[in-house]
Amino acid sequence: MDKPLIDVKDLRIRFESAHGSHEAVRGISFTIGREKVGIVGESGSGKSLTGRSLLKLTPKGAKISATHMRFRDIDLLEASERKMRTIRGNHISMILQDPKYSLNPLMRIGNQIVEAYRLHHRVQPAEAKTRALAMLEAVHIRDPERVFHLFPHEVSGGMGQRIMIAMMLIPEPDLIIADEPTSALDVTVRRQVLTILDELVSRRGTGLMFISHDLNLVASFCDRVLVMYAGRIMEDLPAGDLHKARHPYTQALLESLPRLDHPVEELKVPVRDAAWLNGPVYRNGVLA
Amino acid sequence: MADIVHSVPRSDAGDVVKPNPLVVALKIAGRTLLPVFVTLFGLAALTFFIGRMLPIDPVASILGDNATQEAYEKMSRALGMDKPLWYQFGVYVKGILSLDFGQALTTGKPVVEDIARVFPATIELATLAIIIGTGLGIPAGVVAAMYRGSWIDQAIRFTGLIGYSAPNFWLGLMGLVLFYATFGWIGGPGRIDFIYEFDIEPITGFYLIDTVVQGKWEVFRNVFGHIILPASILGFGALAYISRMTRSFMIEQLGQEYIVTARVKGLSWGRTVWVHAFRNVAVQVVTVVALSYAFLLEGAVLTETVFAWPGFGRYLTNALLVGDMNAVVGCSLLVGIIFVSLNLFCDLLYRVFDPRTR
Amino acid sequence: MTDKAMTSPNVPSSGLLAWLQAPVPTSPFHARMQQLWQKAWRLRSNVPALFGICVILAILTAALLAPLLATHDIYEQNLAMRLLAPSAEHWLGTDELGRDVYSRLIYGARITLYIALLTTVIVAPIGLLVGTTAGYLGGWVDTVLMRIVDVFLAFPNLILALAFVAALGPGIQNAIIAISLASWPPIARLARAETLTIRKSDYIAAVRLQGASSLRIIFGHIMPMCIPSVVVRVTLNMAAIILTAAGLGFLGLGAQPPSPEWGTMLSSGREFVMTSWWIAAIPGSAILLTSLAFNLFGDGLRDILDPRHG
Amino acid sequence: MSDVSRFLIEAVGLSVSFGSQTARTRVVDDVSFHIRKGEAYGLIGESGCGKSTILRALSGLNGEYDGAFLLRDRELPKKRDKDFFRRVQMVFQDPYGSLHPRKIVERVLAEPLAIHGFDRHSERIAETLDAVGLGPSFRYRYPHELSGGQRQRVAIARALIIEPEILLLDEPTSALDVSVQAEILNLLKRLRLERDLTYLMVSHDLAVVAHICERAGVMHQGQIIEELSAQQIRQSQAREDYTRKFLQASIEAVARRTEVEA
Amino acid sequence: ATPDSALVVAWNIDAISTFDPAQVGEVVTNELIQNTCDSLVDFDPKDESKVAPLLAKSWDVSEDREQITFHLNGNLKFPDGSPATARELAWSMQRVVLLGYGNASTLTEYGFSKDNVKDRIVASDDSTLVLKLDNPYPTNLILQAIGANRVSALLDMKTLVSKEINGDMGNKYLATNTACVGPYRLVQWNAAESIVLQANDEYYGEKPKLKRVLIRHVAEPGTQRLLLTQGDVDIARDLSPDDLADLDGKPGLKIERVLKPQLFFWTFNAADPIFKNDKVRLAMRYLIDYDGLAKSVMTYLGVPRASFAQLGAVGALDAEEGQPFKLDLEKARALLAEAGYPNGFEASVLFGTLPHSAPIAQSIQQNASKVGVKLNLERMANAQLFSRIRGREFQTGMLAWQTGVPDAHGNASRLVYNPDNRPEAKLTQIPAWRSAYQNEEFNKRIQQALLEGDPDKRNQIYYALQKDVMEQGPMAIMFQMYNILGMSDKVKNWTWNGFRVYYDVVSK
Ligand SMILES: Nc1ncnc2c1ncn2[C@@H]1O[C@H](COP(=O)(O)OP(=O)(O)OP(=O)(O)O)[C@@H](O)[C@H]1O
Ligand SMILES: Nc1ncnc2c1ncn2[C@@H]1O[C@H](COP(=O)(O)OP(=O)(O)OP(=O)(O)O)[C@@H](O)[C@H]1O
Ligand SMILES: [Mg+2]
Ligand SMILES: [Mg+2]
Repeated sequence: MDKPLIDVKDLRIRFESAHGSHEAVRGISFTIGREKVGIVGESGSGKSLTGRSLLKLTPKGAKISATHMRFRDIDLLEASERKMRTIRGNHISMILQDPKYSLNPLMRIGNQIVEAYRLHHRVQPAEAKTRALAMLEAVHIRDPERVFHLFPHEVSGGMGQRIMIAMMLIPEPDLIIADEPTSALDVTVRRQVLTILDELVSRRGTGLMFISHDLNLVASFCDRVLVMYAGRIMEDLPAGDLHKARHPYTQALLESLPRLDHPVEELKVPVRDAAWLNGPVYRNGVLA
Repeated sequence: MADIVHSVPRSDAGDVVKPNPLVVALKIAGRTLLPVFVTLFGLAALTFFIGRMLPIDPVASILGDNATQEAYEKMSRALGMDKPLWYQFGVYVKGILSLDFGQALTTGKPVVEDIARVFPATIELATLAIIIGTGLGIPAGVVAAMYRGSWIDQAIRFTGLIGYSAPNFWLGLMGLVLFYATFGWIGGPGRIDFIYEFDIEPITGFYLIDTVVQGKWEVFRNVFGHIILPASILGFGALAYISRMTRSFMIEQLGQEYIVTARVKGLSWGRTVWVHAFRNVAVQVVTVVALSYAFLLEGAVLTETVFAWPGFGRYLTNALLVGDMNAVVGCSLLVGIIFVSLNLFCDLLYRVFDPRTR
Repeated sequence: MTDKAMTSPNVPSSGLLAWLQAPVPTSPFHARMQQLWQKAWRLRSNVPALFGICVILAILTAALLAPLLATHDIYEQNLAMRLLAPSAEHWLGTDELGRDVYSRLIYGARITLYIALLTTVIVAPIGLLVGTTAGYLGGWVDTVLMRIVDVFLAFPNLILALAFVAALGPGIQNAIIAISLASWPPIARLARAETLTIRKSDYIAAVRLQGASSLRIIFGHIMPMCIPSVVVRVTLNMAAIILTAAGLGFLGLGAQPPSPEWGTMLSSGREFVMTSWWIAAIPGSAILLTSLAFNLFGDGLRDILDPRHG
Repeated sequence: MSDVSRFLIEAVGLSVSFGSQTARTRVVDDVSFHIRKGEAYGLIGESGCGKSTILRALSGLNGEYDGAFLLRDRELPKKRDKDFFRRVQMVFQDPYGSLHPRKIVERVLAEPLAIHGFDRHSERIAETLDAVGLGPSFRYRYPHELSGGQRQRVAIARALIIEPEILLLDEPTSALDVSVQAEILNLLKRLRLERDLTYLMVSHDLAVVAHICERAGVMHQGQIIEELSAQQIRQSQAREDYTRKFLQASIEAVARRTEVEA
Repeated sequence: ATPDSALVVAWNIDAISTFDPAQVGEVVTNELIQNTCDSLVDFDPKDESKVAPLLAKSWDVSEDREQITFHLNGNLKFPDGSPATARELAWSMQRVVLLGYGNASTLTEYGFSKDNVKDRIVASDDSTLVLKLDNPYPTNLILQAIGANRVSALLDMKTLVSKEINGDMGNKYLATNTACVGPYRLVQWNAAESIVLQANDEYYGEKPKLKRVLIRHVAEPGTQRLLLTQGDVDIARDLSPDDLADLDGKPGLKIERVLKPQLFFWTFNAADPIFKNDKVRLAMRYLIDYDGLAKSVMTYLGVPRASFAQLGAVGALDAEEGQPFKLDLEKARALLAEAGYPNGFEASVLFGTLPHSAPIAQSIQQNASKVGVKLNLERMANAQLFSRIRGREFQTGMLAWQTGVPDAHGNASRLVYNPDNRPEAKLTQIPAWRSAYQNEEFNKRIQQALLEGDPDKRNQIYYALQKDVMEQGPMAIMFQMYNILGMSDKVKNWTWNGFRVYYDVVSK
C-alpha cells in the first residue's frame, strides 16, 4: 500500500439552522488505500456525510471545508462539476443503503446497469449488455437474463442490494463507498452480500469504505476501522487490534450487541460523556 | 384545477373461492366502467334538476319580450314544461340515451349538430393551446425544479403567474392591438379571413387540418395567423399551471435516493433530471396536462369572445344566459364525458406506464 | 442529543430569543412557539416568500386603513371628470362615472380579500373533510364520495353558480358559496391522495391500535397532515377565485355596483380597454400582485410545512 | 401459569392471504402457537416470511384472516373491541414512522388515556416517561427533535401508558443503531419484569430474540417450522435444516471476528 | 381588407334564433328579415312616419276606412324563380295570426283573429290583396303597423307547406332558412359565427348594388373596433360609446347614427306599497341626471326623452316638451315628503347586461342616496331580468322597449294602455300590466285617439296624454336610443332610419 487513494485532512461539514450554524463533521482526517476501511458510529455521527463529501454529493445546505481532500492527485475540493462527473462512478462510486429507494423505479434493472457502464466506456449497447449480464452473474444472481428485464419493485431486497453492487462495480472504480449496504437485510442475505462484496473487492484490489453502525460486523469484515462519534473520528485502528481499543465509546460499542454465544443479563450501553465531544482521540491504540 | 390522484388499488381480499375468469373479467370491467356510468348519470341528473332550478325562463327567451300569454303557454306545453318533473326527467334520460338532446332554442338546430359545429373550433384552439402550454410549460417546470430557488426559478414562476392571473380578455385585446393592429403580424379575430371563408370545404371541421388535406397552403397560413394568438394566450394560462405542477412533482422526485444513485454513477445533472427524474413524473404531468386540456375545452369563454371565436365555451355560456336548457344539458354532458374519459385515460396511463401498478 | 450539544447557538440577545431557542421546551405552548420560531427562521432566507408576506400585509393594511388612505369618496360621482388618466389629483385616474380609481382600489381590497379569504375558509374544510373521509374509510364511502366529487368537477361552474342565485338570491355571500361549490372538488382529491399515503403509515396504525375511532383518526391525525398541502393549494387559487367572482358579477352574483370589488372594476373596465387602458389595467395589476403574493407565500409555506419538500 | 387459563394468547390454524382472486398468495399458512402469561415469545425468520403479518392479524390491523386467536381462551372477534386494545398494545418496527410528526410527546401519550378514559393524565404521562427512561424535558418535544432511540422509547411509553398485559413488538430495534438497540433491549427486559408483561416479539435477529425471549418459533415461508427455547437457539440445537442454516449464518459473522481477535 | 363586391359587418348576432317573420322580435333578425323579405309597403327612408310602395305598388282605401286594397307588383318571384302572388301573401299573413307567436299581436290588435283572419285577409286575384278591418283605424297607422312590418312578408307557401312539421306551417324550416321575396336571400347562417346574404337575382325591384352582405359575429366591442380600424370589416355595429368618441373624425372612418324607436326606462311596480304612490314615481324622475348622463355615458348612445312617444313618431311631443325633467334633488325631496317619505326609503333596482344600464343605475343610486332613498342595485342576465319583470317580481327595474310603428299609438298601447290589471290576466306582453299600472282614463283617451280620423285632433290627444303620463306613468322614461355604427368611408350610400336599414342601396 504505497500511495493512498483518498487523503483527507481536517474535513469539516457545516449546516445553518434555526439554532445557529451546526457542524456535523468536525475536522476529521483519514486516508484510504487499497483496503477495506470500516466507518462505524451511531446514527447521526456523520458517517454518510463523510462518504458523500468525497463525491461532492452532500445535501444543498452543507458547507464543506478541509485542509485538503484528495483523490490520488486530484484535489476534490477544487474539482469542477465536470471533473467530478468523470470521477464519480468511474473512479469512486457509492452503494446506497436501501435498494428499494435507490433504484429508479421506472427503469429496467439491466438498463440502469448498462447506463452506468456506458457512461464511462464507449461501447455498443450489445457489448454493454453482455458486460452487465456478466456482472449480474458475478454478484451471484441466478438468472441474469431474466433479472436484466425486471423492474426494481420486482426484485427482493437482497437481490436489489446485489444489483446495486453490480451497478456500482461495473465501471471498475478504484474506490467504493458502501453506505450501510446491509442494514436492511436479514442475516442470511446479509452474509451473501458481504461475501460477494469481499470477493469482488479483493479480486480487483479496489479500495472500500464500508459505513455501518455495527462495530462487530465491521470488525469481522474490514481491515481497518474508524470509529466516529459526534462528527469526530474517536478511534482509528486495524480491525485486528480492536481488543486494544482505548476509547470507552469504542469499547461500549463492542459490548452493546447481544450475542448468541455470550448471553448477558444486561447489555452494555455507551454512556455518553460530554467530555468525549472534544476529548482525546486514539490512533492505532495510542493517543493521537 | 384538480389533481387527479391514483391510488394503488387496494386489495380487498374476500372469499378464497377459485375465481372464474369470466367473472373476473366482468368484475374488472364493472370496476372501471361502473363508476364512469354512475358519474355520468349523476351528472345528467344534476344538470337536469339544476336546469329546472335556474331563474331563467326558456319560454320567455324563445318568444321574446312581447309574446302574449297564450303563445307563452303554448310554447310551454310544446317544451313539455307542464308535465310533472319526474316525467320530464324520464323523457330527458331517454333523449340522452339516444343521443338526442332536442333542439337548441338559440339556434333552432339540433343540439348535437350545434355541438358538432362549435366543438371543432374549440378543440382546434385548445389543442394548439395545450401544445404550446405543454411544450413550454414542462421544460419550464423542470428547469425551475432543477434550479430551484435561483433567479431562473423565480422568473419562470413569475411569468407563469402572469399567465395564470392576468385577465384573459385584457391579454387578448392587448395582443390584438400589438400583433394585429400595430405590427400586422397575425390575422385578426375570427378563425379565418372572410375572403378565404368559402375556400374551405369542411371535412373535419378543423381548419388547420382541412386546409392541409386540401393542399391549400395559402389558406392554411391565413388560418394559422388567426389561431396563433388566441392559442398562445390560452396556452400561456395552461403553461402556468403545467409548469407549477411539473416543478412540484420534479422537486419531489429530485429528493429521492435514486437521483443520488444516478449522480453517483457519474451522470450529469441535466441527464439525471431529464432521463431519470422526468420519466418518473411523466404520467403525473400527463394527468395535469389532460386536466388543463379539459378545462380549456370547457372554459375559454372570454378568449373566445375577444377573438370572435365561434367556439364551445361561448355557445354554452350563451345557452345558459338565455335558458336554453337543451343546449346546456348537451354541453354539460359532453364536458362531463370529456372529464370522465380523461380521468379514465390517465388511470390507464398509470397502469401502463408505471410498472409498479401492473 | 449529540447534535444539540454540538450546536453553537447565536448568542441570545433577549429573554424571548433565549426562550425561543431553549433546547428543551417546558410546555406545549412553548413547544409550539419554538416550532413557529424555527419555521419563521427558515422563512427568513426565503426572499420570495418574504416578499409575498410583505405584499399581503401591505394589502391587508390598505384594506384595514382604507378610510385613512383613500383620497376621495369612493361613491362620489362626477360625470364631468370621467375617464381621466392618472394625475396628481386622481393618482390612478377616474372611472366611467368620474370616481377616483385609487380610492376605490383601496376600498375594493376589503371586498376582494373578503371573497378570496372566505372562499378559502369554506373550501378548505369541505375539501379536507370529504377527501380525508373518502381516503381513510375507503370502500363504498370512497366510491360514493369520489363519484360526487367527479360530478361536481365535471359540471360547468357557471351553471352551478346560476343555480345558486336561483336558490339563494344574489349577494356576495352567495357568490362565495357558489365559488366554493365549484372549487372544493380539487381540494378533496388532493386531500384524498394525501390520505391514501398517510393511512398506510405506522402512526395511523398505532392510533388505531389504541382503539381510536375513525372520527378521531380522521380529525385528529389525518387532517393535520393534509392541511399544509391544502393550504398551499388554496393559496394558488386566489387569482382564480377573484376572477371567477368577477365573472359571476354580471349574473347578479357577487358584488353589485357601486361596490368597488376588483373583479367588477376589472370587468367594467373591459369596455374601455381600447380608450382608457388604466381602468382595466389597474385592478388587473392589483389582482395579479395579490395572486403573486399569495403564490409566493404559499410556496414558502409548502417549503416550511411540508417536510417532504423541505 | 394462571389457574383460569393455560395460555394467555393462542393462535389456532391461522392463515392469511393477499392479492386479488387471480393472484392470491397465502402468506401465513396454518400457523398455531401459544404464549403463557408473563412469557416472552419470539418469531424469527428471514425477511418476508410472514412475521409481521401474524402480528398485524393478531393486533386487529388486518381483520381478514382464517383461523382464530384466543385471548384467555376466548376467541377474539374479527373486529377487535376497545377492551382488546386496552389489554394488547403494539410497538412498531420503524420509530421514524410510528409517531405523528406534528404531535408533541405529551399529546401522543395523552391520546390513549383519553380514548380509554383514564384519569390523572399528567401524572401518568410523567410516570411513564420516567419508566422508559425519558426525563420530563422530553415531554414537550416534537418527534423530529428526538433521536431514533428516543422515539422508540416514546412509542413504548405510548403502548405502556394504558397498562396493557401484552406487548406486540415488531422488530422494535431493527431500525436503530446498535448502541441504541442495546438501550431499548435493556428497557424492554426491565419493563417485563417490573410490570409482569407478556411479549410477542418479531425479529430476524436471532441474538436479539435469544436475549429477550424464552421461546421462539422459527418461521419459513409462512409456517412455523419449529419452536426453540432461547437455550436451543444459542446452542444451535435445531431439528430442521433450514433453522440450522439460519442459525449458522447468524453465528458466522461473530465467529469470524473472534477468530481475528484470537 | 374586404372584397369590393361585399359589405362586411361586425355585429353581435348572438340572439338570432329564427328567420320566421311570424316569430322574430329581435333587432338583428328584424333587420335581416327586412332585407330578405319585402313587406307590403315600406317605411320611407327619409321620413319613417311616411309609407312608400314596396310589394304593393299602390293601394286604395274604402270610404269607411275599413278596407284597404293593395295592388301588387306584377313580376314578383321567389329566389328560385317561381312566381309569387297575392295568394301566397294572404297565406303568409294569415299564417302569422294562426301561429300565434309574438308578432301575431301586430294583427290581432286591429281586429284580426284566428277565426276571422281567413275572411279578412284575402287575395281577390293574383295581384290584389284586400285587408278588411273591424274599425276605421287611421290608414297611415295601419300601413305602418301591418304593411311595413314583418307580418306582411311574402313567404314561399309551396316550400313551406312541403316542409311542414306537425302543422307548424314551416316554422321549423324557417328557423334556419329564408323563403321570401326580397333583395337578398340568406345563403349561410352559422349561429354565433357568421351570416351570408346573397343578392337575389330574381328580385323584381332594383338589383342590390353589392352582391353579398357578410355579417360576422363579434361580441367584443374592442375587437370590433380593431377589425374596423384594420379594414377587415366595413362596418362595426356594437362599438362602445367611448370607442365611437375616439374614432369619430379619424380619417377613413365615419360614424353614422339615427334615432331608433327604442326607449330606455326605469319601470316601477305599482303594486309595490311604495311605488303605487304617484308622487314617489314622480320624485324618482327628478333623480335622473338627464343632462349629465347625456353628455357622458349616453353620448353616442341616445338622447334624453321622457315621453313615451319616441321622437319621429306621429303625435310625439318635440324634443324639448318631451323631456321636461332635470336633476332636482329639492323637488324630489319635497315630493317624497308629500308622499309620506320625508326620510326616504329603501328599494331595489334590477337591471340587465346592457352596457349603459350599470352606469345609469349607479348615477341614479348616487343621487337617490342624497335624498335618503337607498337603492340596491341587482344586476342579472337579461333573460332573468325579463322573467322577473314579466312576473311582476320586482320593485323597480331598468330595461328597454322598442315599438314597431312610428306612431304614438305604438307605445301608448303598451306602455300606458292596460285593459285588465288583474294578476291572473297575465298580459305579460304589455309593460304597463307588468308594472301593475292601470289608469281607466288614460285607457279611454288612447282608444279615442286610435279611432280619431282627424290627424290634428289625434295629435292633440296624444300631446296631452304624454304630458299626463310623464307625471304619473308607471315608468320613468330616460333615453331614446340611437342606432349607431362606425363605418369605413369606402362604404357609400348607407341608408337607414329608425325602423329600417336599406342594404340594397349601399355601394362601395
Ligand atoms: N440536510 C441536512 N441539513 C441539516 N443537517 C443535516 C443534513 N443532513 C445531515 N445533517 C446532520 O448531519 C449529521 C450527520 O449526518 P449523517 O447522515 O452523516 O449521519 P450518519 O452517521 O450517516 O447516521 P445514520 O447512521 O443515521 O445514517 C446529523 O446530525 C444530521 O442531523
Ligand atoms: N398488504 C399486502 N398485500 C400483499 N402482500 C403483502 C401485504 N403485506 C404483506 N405482504 C406480503 O406478505 C409477505 C410477508 O410479509 P411480512 O411483512 O409479514 O414479512 P416479515 O416476515 O415481517 O418480513 P420483514 O422481516 O421484512 O418485516 C411478504 O411477501 C409480503 O410481500
Ligand atoms: Mg447514514
Ligand atoms: Mg416485518
